[in-house]
Amino acid sequence: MSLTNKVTAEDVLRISGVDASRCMQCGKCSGACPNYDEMDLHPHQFAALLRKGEVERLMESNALYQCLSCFACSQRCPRNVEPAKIIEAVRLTVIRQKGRNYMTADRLPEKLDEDLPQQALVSAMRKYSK
Amino acid sequence: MNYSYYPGCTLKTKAKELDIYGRLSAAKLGIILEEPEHWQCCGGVYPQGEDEIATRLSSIRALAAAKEKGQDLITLCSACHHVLKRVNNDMKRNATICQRANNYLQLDTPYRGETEVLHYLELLRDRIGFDTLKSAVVNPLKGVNIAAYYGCLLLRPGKEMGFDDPEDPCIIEDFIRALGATPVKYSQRNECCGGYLTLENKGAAQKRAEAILSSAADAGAEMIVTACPLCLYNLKNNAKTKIPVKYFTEVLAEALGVKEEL
Amino acid sequence: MQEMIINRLRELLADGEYAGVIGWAQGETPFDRTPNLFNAEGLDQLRYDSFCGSNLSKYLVQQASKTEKKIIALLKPCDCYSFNQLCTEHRIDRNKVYVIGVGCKGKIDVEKIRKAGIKGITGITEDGDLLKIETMYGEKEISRKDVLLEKCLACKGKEHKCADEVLGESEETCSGDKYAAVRRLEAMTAEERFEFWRGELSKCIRCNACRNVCPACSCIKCVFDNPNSGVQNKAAADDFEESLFHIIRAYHVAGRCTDCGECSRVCPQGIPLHLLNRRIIQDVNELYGDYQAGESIGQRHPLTDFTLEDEEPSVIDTRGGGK
Amino acid sequence: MSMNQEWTPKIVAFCCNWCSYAGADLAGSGRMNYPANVKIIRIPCSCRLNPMFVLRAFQRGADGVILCGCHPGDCHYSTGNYYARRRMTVLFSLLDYMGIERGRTRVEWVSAAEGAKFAATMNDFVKTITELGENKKLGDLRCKK
Amino acid sequence: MQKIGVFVCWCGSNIAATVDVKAVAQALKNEAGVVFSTDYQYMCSENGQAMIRQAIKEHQLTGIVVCSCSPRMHEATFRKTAVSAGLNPYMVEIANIREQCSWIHKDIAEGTEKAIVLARAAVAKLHKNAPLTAGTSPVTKRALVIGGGIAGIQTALDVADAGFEVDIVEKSPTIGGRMAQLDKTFPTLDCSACILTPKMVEAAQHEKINIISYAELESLSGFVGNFTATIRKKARFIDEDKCSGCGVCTEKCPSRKGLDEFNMKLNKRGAVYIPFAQAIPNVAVIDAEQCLHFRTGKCGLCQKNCSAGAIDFEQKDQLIERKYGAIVVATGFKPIDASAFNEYAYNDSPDVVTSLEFERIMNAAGPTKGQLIRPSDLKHPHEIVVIQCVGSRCTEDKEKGKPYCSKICCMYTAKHAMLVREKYPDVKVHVFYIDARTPGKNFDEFYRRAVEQYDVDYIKGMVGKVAVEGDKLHVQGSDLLNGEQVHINADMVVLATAIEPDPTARSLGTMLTASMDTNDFFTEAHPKLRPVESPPAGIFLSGVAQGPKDIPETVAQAGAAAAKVIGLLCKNELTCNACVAQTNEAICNGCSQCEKVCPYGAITYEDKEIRSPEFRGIRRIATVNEAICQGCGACTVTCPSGAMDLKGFTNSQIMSEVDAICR
Repeated sequence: MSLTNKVTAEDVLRISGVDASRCMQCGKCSGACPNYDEMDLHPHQFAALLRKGEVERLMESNALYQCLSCFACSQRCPRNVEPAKIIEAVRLTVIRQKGRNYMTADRLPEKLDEDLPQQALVSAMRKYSK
Repeated sequence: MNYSYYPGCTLKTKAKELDIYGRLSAAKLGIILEEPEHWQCCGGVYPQGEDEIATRLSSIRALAAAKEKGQDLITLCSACHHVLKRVNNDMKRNATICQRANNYLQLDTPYRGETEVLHYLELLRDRIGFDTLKSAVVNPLKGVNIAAYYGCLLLRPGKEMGFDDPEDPCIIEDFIRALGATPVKYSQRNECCGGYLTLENKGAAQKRAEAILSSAADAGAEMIVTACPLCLYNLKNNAKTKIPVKYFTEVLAEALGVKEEL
Repeated sequence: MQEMIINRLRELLADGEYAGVIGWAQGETPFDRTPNLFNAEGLDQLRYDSFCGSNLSKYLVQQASKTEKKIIALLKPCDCYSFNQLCTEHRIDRNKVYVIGVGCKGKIDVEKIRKAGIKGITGITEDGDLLKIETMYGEKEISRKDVLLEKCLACKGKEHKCADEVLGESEETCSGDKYAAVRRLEAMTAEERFEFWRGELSKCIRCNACRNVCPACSCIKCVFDNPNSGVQNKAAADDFEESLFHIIRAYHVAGRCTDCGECSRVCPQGIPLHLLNRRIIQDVNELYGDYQAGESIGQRHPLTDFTLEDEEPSVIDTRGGGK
Repeated sequence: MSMNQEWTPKIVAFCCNWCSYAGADLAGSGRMNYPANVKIIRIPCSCRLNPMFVLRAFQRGADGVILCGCHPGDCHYSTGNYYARRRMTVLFSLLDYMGIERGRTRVEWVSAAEGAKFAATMNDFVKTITELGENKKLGDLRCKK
Repeated sequence: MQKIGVFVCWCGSNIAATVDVKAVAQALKNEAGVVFSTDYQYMCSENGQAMIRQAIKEHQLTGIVVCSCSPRMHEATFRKTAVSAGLNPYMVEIANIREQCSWIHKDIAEGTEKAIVLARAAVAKLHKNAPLTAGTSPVTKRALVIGGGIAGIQTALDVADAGFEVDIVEKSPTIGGRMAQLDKTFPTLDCSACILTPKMVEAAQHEKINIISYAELESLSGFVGNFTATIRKKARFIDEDKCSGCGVCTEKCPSRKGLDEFNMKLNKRGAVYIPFAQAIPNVAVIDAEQCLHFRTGKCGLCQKNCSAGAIDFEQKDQLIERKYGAIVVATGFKPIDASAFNEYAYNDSPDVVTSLEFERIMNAAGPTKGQLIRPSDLKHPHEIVVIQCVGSRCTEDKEKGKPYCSKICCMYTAKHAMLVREKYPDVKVHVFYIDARTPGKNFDEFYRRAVEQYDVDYIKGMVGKVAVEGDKLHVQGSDLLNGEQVHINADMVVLATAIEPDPTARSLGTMLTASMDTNDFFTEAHPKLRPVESPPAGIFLSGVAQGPKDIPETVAQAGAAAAKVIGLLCKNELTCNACVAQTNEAICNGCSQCEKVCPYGAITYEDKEIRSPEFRGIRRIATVNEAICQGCGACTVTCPSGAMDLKGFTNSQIMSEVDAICR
């Protein structure tokens, strides 16, 4: 997949409003993550790779769509780094690019069931597509 | 006492119980909830990106409408509360977001986060008081062991939500106690149920839901109450362990003697 | 009233226990009453009427220390505040003064009558709330409350805060908000305020009347007369110094000024000097809690006091008022 | 001696000996730049600042006067800065009332460890005064014109 | 008219690089009163000083201005130079053209112009200077040590051994402090009580040491050499002189609800108790909140059973006022409250304990008599997890935790792990750590021993959640080295909590006017060169009150503080500040305003006979006690008549500086 505009670490930092340099790599975020096993990259790696400028690796990560947005990582971070915001910012940079919507409306019907609340649909569309 | 009330989409459709029992109970407690004529969906997810302005606007309109009426804004759905509360914080504290949003909205007077967003539970705790609530109970739920499920959105990030101690909350337990029931504490009450993944990775959602329900069951819970429609859905449908999961407003209505069968 | 006072003073002075009485005598012009030290013989000359606006407390600073005997002072309710303040500052020995509180229903400002267009005044008689004024052009009438001294409009009450005995009745003559004039100035822009004060202070002729009458200005030697103070100047050395004089004077009496209004009353140029002091009083009350200088003896004034939670000076930037 | 004859503000900074003067020294040893218009006068404590000195400075052509002292609670003499705080509040308010630009006077608490704060404060103060322009009012409160 | 010499220092290139020193010297020649002006490479050097001395003599100078570094650096040097040439030391003024000029400006024209202005201001001030002589004040030869932990005990012993009286004020009923609560000490594993209690006894028996236990400093006035302290000795309801420490009362007491502070509240104690067996003084204390006599008016069993008749229910707090020459702050620390960290289930399970609680559990005199058992069910644990850095190294904008490293946790955690493995080889110990910080003599060897010899499982990473599941503690954390999330079902969890200054430190700091940092640690007078002194003269720092440190560091610092105290108390008198306030009696009104703002009570009033043009006769006049006045100048501004002035910083001196700067 080729990118028209290269996304830089600065873009992600700006969108997230996070200061990744504060991270001391203690791993408490990843220790707190309830969906750790489903993710290929983990919260502390988002801070670490961002520091190294390896945004592309983050953008290609499946973790973007496995994050539960539960904020446990942000809440428990002793240094106020807020990994959840980094993950969200990377996800945004991905879906803002052409053809990189993760989910489209036509894929939805197959996933629905009777009781599913609107909230699930609305949030899925907002999280995974433009 | 009159308050603005933001029900949100889900409460109009799949989570009618949360809404209706909330209104019935409020009426019983002498609280008038005024639903604004035009409100739009909050989006269900707080836009964490600092440059996301458009997705904040619907929340700001609701907040500004409450400001016009000079009222606090009451929410019921955890997700709506999370979104409105945090967007409101942005309008208070983040000058760039505030200015850019106001540029879009062109309100008569710019909105700067003046409205106070209160969750229904906060209304009960901070404005009405659990003691007053206790004295209004007509059907005490004696002997029922109820576990509170907080989930993520009400509690975190703790500094922004200001709802309760995010690691050791007690508001729903106090609420349960006020209704005459016995609260059951268990370790997973503030851990995520995985609801957002129910579409994408049902397996993960099932794993999380089961972890929560089995922990509650081990602790002796006979019922779980929650404030979040998605959590309710997930805990009900995605766990092997089965314990009744209800909206907190339903047990509230029951205790206050205003519950009608829907 | 005057008769009653003189009769009582005759009794008190009869046995020689007191060195004399500080009171008012007829001044150079018909409606001028000037401070005077009376003995028993001179009591006929004592005047007490609606023209005795001046504050006698400052005269006690010198008189009371001159003799071993006690001295009698006639003080109106407002004069008592200055008296107490001077006692607090050890400028008057309270034990050496016998204070007779004299009743006061507000004193008359003859200038105000003239300003109302009544000229050629030859006599003034009072009829309740009405003044009957004989002039060379016939008798005129004017309401008493319209011609009260400026300071009476900021009357602090009818109570004598230090009297050993009280003669006569008093009335409070306060009219509304005493900070109204201060607030009007505050509501102006900085430029307008500057122009206002420049206009007023440029009238100053450095006659020192304000300083000489002010009960708070009781220094043995004024800083403006002291070559070591760094601000000494008999006559202004440059144009800034007149205003400097008034700023420093206002600041020097800050916390000690009882708001007696004598400065403005005696100013021959009619500069509203009391508006400087009153602004400081307003500030001090707002920022540090209510305080009335001279309310009692032994008070600690706000500028010699503090709390850990006091506002920072930058509070002025954000406080209402100044624009 | 200045390179050109453009107006630059004259700033007098009164610094207490124990905290702020030391803070200014620290700014110096840390090579933290602030404009040369700022001239420091050392006083033992912020409570030594007589309002007359402030007025004198303005009278003699200063464009801004700033007082720096120990943070409240840290005064070397325990209580000096508390008195200074009240005195300057009342003085600044009076000057404001007389129509003098508010920005010309300032109080800032700078500890001996806050070299960076000292430099930042001076930079900011000079900026404020430069924006306000020349002090005409206090030097020019002409009484006979 | 003064004859002034100006000496412009290059300070090598420090000044000369951005200030044209020759131009400054030249410009100053034109100032009124300046009869000599020169420049030199290093004015503070012996040659530079010789040049000053010579110029003073040759030109009969009455005063000198040295344009050089900050007066805080070399004012004292040049004053001495002046004295050696026969000048009064206060006829020296420094123009600070280094810190406040050359170092902050880059443009040489700008720097030179400013240097000239600063020099002119110094000359202008010097014109108004007058020779001053400093008075002296006597030194009270007694020290007050606040805090009776190892820091306070060591300082007291060292000062007392030098022959000076020392009072130790300790807020709890016994001295000993935190060290008394420790089981073993790292890295030697010697028993804490075994090395501490002899010191406690030594302090108690020392004829120069007076221990005032169960007491706190109430107020302090005065200044270096002359402090007056008021100490509140709290009522312990026991006559200390009569009590023999037999402990019968503690056994008879029917109340068993009080929480044992010494054992970190892990067990209960009676309302009358002796904190621990080796307590000093070995005297009981009554906790009035728990005591049935105080709560109900009944009981009194202790009184009936005390053969010494030491129980005194009527005892009241006692105020002791005493003078001291020096004060040592040794207030120590406490572990932070772990209840804010419920992600580790500290509030949810009694089996989650802090390290100090664990210390008591491991101690033979502790609540479990040294048996490693779980507080919840008294069962032997098989798997223990230690979490390091709990509340340490958090950013300041975090709602909980401390920004600093608490320094001792890595080592005591290794100690705990080792002790457990040594005594109970069946128990698995996992330690979650971020970094193992072991910079100390034999520290890293100690830590490695825990890993290699005792097979302690060190996991690099932090715990995200401890969940109480049945009778197990489910620990979920990161293993960063293996890139996985680990799950351990532990029986006990130990939190290596951060330490923080004792809660009394902040108010004490305010009382002493000793500066503190944002974390409430006392600040040193200089971080490198005066590490055991607080900025106000006569206040010294000992132990963790100044910052986290271990026992040997604490003892070393305690000794250093003692050396400073001894150096002070050795002197018979201290030279006072020469720059004190002075009344111009001719114009003093005696109005009493200056007295109100004097922080030292240095001003009194007398009736004096005055003969001046304005007044003849007897008048009330302010008088300044020069030994007490510290020269702040608060009085001078309050004085309405300007009668009060401050020597060395007179109104006219400061005004002259203002004029020169604004010229």
